[in-house]
Amino acid sequence: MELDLGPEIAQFRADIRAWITTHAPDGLAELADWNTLITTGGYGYGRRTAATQHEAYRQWEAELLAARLICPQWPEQFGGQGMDAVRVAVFNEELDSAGVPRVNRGMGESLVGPSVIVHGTDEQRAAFLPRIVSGEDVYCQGFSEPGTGSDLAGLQTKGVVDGDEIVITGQKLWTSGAARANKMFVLCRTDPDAEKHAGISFVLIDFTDPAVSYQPVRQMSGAAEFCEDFLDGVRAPLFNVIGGLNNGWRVAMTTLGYERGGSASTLHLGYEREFWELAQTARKRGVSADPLVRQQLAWAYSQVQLMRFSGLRTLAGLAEGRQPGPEASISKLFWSEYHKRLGEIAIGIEGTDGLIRPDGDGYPTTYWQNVFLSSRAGTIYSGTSEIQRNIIAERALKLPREPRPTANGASR
Amino acid sequence: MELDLGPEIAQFRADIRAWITTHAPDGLAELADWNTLITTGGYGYGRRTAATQHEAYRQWEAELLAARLICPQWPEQFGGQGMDAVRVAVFNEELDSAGVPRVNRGMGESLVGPSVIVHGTDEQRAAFLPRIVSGEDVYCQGFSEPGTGSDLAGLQTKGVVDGDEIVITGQKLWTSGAARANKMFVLCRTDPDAEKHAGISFVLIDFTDPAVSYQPVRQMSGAAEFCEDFLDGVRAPLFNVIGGLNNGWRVAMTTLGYERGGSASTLHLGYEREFWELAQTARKRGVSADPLVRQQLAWAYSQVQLMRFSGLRTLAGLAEGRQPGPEASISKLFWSEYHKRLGEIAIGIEGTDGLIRPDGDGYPTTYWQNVFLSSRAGTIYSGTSEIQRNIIAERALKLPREPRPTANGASR
Amino acid sequence: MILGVSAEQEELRASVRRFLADRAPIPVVRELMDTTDGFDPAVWRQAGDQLGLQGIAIPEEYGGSGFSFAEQAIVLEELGAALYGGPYLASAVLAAGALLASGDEAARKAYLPGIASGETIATVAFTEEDGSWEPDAVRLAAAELDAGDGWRLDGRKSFVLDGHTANLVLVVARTGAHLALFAVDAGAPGLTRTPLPTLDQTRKLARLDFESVPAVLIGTPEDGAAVLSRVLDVAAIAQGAEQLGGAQRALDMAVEYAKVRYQFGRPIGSFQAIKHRCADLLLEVESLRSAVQYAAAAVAEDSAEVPVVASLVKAYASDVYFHVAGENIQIHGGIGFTWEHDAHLYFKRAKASELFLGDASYHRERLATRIGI
Amino acid sequence: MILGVSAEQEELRASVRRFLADRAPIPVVRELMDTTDGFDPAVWRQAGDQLGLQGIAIPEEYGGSGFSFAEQAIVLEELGAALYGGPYLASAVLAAGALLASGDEAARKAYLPGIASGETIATVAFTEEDGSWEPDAVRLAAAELDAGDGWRLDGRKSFVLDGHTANLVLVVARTGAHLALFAVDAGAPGLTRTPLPTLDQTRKLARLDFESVPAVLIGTPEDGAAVLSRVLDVAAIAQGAEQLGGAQRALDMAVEYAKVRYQFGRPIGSFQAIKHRCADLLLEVESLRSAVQYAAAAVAEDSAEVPVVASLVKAYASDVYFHVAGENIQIHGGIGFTWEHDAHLYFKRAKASELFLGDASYHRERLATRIGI
Repeated sequence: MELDLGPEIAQFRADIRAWITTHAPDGLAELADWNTLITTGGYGYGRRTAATQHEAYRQWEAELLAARLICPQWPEQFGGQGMDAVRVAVFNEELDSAGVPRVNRGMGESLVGPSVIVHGTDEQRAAFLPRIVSGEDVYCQGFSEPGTGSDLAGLQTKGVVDGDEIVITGQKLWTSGAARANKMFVLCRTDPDAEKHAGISFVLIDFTDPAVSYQPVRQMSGAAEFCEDFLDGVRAPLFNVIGGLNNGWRVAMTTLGYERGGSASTLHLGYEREFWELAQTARKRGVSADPLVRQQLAWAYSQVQLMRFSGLRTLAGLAEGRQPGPEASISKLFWSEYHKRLGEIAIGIEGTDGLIRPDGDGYPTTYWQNVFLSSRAGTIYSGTSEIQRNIIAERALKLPREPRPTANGASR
Repeated sequence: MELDLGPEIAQFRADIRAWITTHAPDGLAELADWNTLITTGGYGYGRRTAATQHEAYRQWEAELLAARLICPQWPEQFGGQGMDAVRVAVFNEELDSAGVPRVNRGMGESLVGPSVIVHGTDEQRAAFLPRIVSGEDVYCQGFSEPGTGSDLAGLQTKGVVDGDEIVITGQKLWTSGAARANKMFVLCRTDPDAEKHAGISFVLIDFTDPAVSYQPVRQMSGAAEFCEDFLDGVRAPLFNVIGGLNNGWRVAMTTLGYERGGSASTLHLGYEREFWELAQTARKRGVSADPLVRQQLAWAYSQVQLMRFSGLRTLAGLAEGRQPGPEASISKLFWSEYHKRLGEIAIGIEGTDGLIRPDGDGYPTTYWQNVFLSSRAGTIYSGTSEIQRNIIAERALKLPREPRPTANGASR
Repeated sequence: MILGVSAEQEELRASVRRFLADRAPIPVVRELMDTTDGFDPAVWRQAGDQLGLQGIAIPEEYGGSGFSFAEQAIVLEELGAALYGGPYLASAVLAAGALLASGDEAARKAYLPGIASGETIATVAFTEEDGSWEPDAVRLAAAELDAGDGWRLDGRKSFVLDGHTANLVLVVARTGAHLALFAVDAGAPGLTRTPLPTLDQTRKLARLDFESVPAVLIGTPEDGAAVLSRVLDVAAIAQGAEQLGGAQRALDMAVEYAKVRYQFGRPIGSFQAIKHRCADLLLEVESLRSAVQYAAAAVAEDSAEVPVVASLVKAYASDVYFHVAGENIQIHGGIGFTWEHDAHLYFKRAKASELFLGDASYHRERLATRIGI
Repeated sequence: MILGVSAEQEELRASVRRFLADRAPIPVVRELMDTTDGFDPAVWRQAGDQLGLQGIAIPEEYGGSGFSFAEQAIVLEELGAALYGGPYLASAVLAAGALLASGDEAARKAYLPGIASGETIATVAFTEEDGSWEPDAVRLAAAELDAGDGWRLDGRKSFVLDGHTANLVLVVARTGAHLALFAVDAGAPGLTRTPLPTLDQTRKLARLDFESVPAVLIGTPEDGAAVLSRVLDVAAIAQGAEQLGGAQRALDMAVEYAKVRYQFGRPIGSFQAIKHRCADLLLEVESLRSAVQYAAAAVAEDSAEVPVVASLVKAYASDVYFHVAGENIQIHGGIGFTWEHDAHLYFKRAKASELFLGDASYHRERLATRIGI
């Protein structure tokens, strides 16, 4: 059943569908399975990346750019069209059903842009935003460090003001897309004497600077999607500090309200395709009549549908003007725990065959082996399941926070 | 396989087996299924209690008493025979295989006796211990209160010294066996200004005193095994304070080292009988070929056997002179969580029939309905599963304690 | 599909909740659960007269108010939250649904107005002594007398929801190789009704014995299986809505208690052992809410997805409600397992709701079949 | 039955642990796991010469040291804890066990002394391409040549533990309606051995293709199924001992890290989310330890309980090890899922151990059958 979001949205859907039909280059949909789930660790990542080098993709990018359909949720004056979450969701749904990709600008679009829009000066907006929309600047994130995990505010990277420059020294970790980035947005400690969350600044740096080096961190799945980065006295003009010195924590916590929820109704799509693949695997292995396997498959199907139902409900709420609440944390907890369990089910369905990997150098894996291995990271990165449960309990249920450790308490 | 505990124990086993054969009255074993599991809430409790009124039982009690086989783990000078845990276990095993009951003195035997032996004066030992062994004094426990749960030390019952007496006022909860008891061992706060764990005293009171009243607390299973008790200025001589005023916490925490573990190797017996009953129920209901039910039954059987294996290992360790570590908490967590899950499996096997109770006044239940309902209490009383996990983590794994809340912390 | 919650629906929810808080609060539920009938006829009538609850999803032409199942799901959610013990699911969902699903216009006209007003209490009798929820398991026999003399039923039904208080029983019976639906008057000769003591005392069941009981055929002698299949799917979703309501209430109880119960100088809800569990429960209840809303919309639109979402919802709702109700007891500690505390009422309802209409694994197996695995 | 741990056994455990820490620590395991053979022959020889590990449970008359399976279980536990990649399970458990279980005195005398010293590396090949662990699934055919000329094998084996590094392969093959065990020299004509890339790189598997390969019959042409059944039960318990060792080590890692890793000003082990999980894991590992000790004693005494405890242990050990290894990653957070950290090596071994010899639900089903349900 398709969600009825009222006549205006129905018209928008019809328009965007027509636009896609008219403008999507021939052959683009066939270049790659654009909307399959790419699990962290990047199984299938190479093939899709190759497809983005194709002429049809470049042409599509140009069409989208001309129609302000890149960063479409950004306000018009910054290159977007101020699309609300419901329209973003419909846009995503229509791209998916046409089998063509959404061209997005990664963290530049989802994190840097909103931070600059909300906290930047007009000069900063003019300097940084257009280059994100155009694709000139590709950002990677410099938040996590070896010593910080769930406790991001414990970061140690130093930022020292030197004249009209800031000099940044420290080590960052879990940077994805480092190889494709020419910029990094960094959190650094600019006031070591301030309380933990104060004294942090949000700075945009040149990731091609010689004082920057990075190396891949290999994951248990064999892939190396993340990097660790060494910032050895990287200099940036003070102009690149967003939101003012020592105000970085607030800046980092920014997301634009109207952006949230735009992917709610398309999140399940990749999982749904994957589910049917698994059902097919079970049939091929002759275990689809096994009552235990059937229970597992029915469970997995239910979870995927629950994601769909929840996404539609979120979307319906957005259409009625409700702001999303703890859905983001619930959704993260849901899909990451689901996918971890799905990996276990899948490797069980592979059975004895799951013991054997494909031939090849390095550590190549089958699709299901990769899901099994890489999904373990899903409950850790972007806020562990434990952190999500804290957020859900404290923000949605208003349960009390942990007491702070006392100076002479057990935490010593 | 029978555990080989060396020639001395083998001889002890042969002796005790012969003694039981000679002394157990005819017909005793047939009076009741003495060693079935009686779940809290007392399903089958009435029948067994009735059997203890029988002449054969009284005769058996007298035989055991004469042979110092009541409280046999107590030192000789206090009426026992200083039996070590291995011998206690063998004694329990042999009673079980003969189908006759161990006559025990409940909390008088397991808690009051050890406390008096360790912390009492010679005069107190002489006054209180023989009456426990003989059965003259039957104790119930006055520890928990409505405001205390896991946090026992938060108790509020007051004990005020008045000349050579102590006057106790307060409310106690979760007292089992109140109707059979003529004495209660009470924890009360005798120094309200002291730190929480200090200022508590351990007092033996007359439970038939007119200042004592109690009423049953009905459980969700329909049974009323516990009582709440009102102590309205109960007086006891200061002689009845064990271990000295304000030293009650230490006294309450006492158990005699050599007593622990004596039930390790017999704990599983009731669960094992119950398991086979459930297997029989599954067969009768025609679901024993259902692969899902078979998985559940195999799981349940495994859990019961794991209790057996763990008990034997504990016993072997005791025989080699090792002191038990966190086994008590692990065992409590294990059997209570097992039984809760077993209740769910059983009610699932009853299926639609599980919706219907037997006819009768009150809230009579089938055996499996009772397991299903009453087992929910098992993970709460005698230390919740959460408390057991704390104990296991802190004592066995040496994981750090929670920080104490600060005065201005989140606990306000 | 319309998934949002309209202002009108919010008002409906609020008024049902007020009504139940006023006329059927938990102390009343406790009183009534010890009775054989399990409900107060005066309150039942008021629910019909003042709020029109029984007829909410019955078309206006049959005396109802013609709202959709989306509205009825809201009513069911509130009834589930309040543990209301009256024959709503039996009459307004099962029986009304069977009549609507049947092609028998005469029967609809004859029975639906009474059901819609609440004057008629109806139920559907399909399960028999073996407790199976499969249509194939129906053995109760219907025999046609000489032309025009109607039908007679012989056999036994069990686990019939409110079977002893209904005044109209719709019976699924075997007409040779086929199943058919029959209307039986509660006072019909040869019908013996025995109330059964239930695990969940707020939900009443009965055994019905039929000895040559006169019955009126509804629809055709062959279409009982199709009607039953539709009715069971809708009933599964309706029960899912009730389960959602109960689960939400049980979670609210647990969270509330976790905030006010202090142990070791802290509210127990500040301990992660409690806190993280509550977060997991919220995730489940919220997911269930999304599923019930979707499923109710699917019923309202008569979508082809109904059979799939029915089994999905029944399985998930059963797991979630039982999980929440069990954790609610554990979080409450000692008082949580007493008779006096309400936690056990939700716990028993959760298990009874799971066992009724087939448990979670039964519905997962059906779901696998229905999605073609 | 003797269940206690003797001083002699403690000494054995300590010396094996020292040996592995010295000669096969994790950095060496990582080096070797990237090789095709997966082990260092020099260390393997030392294990035989200095510690007599390969022959520990082989009777003295066949060149072993004549200890019992209780001692071998301790060795296996330490090997599992160290993720040792050599062919110990294949040679000293599977192959030695098959020879001991066979009634063939000549074969025992011929092969066991070499296995006991470590000079011979043997394995048992029984699983085929379908990955089934059921004797019935064996298709590889054995044909007898003219009298006295011996047997020839044709077919394929897969998932053969250390099948490409063994110099003696004991093959389960079909002799018409029955199964029999055959000895095949690794260099025999017609035998092609293909190492397979494994999910768990510390445990090597191979595919073996037989094209008219000359083979020597062990025992009779009919007793292969009985021998195989015994061997698989003992192997399940042996693997359970390895799994115990791995689970204990993974738990130790998690607990150690939880004590030293600070977040939010506290060691993460002081948060109940971590702490209670560790407590549950300890309960499981301790229970598994009890089960493995009991099962090892049962093998040592040739108890009739072996088939039951074998499936019980394999199912439980599989669940426990995987649970611990997974939580170990989660507790370590980000570094836990990197290649550089050792957590994934245990995680992969845990899953590989579960899948090898049949997974947990397979063994629970067997257990149900074996206890008569």
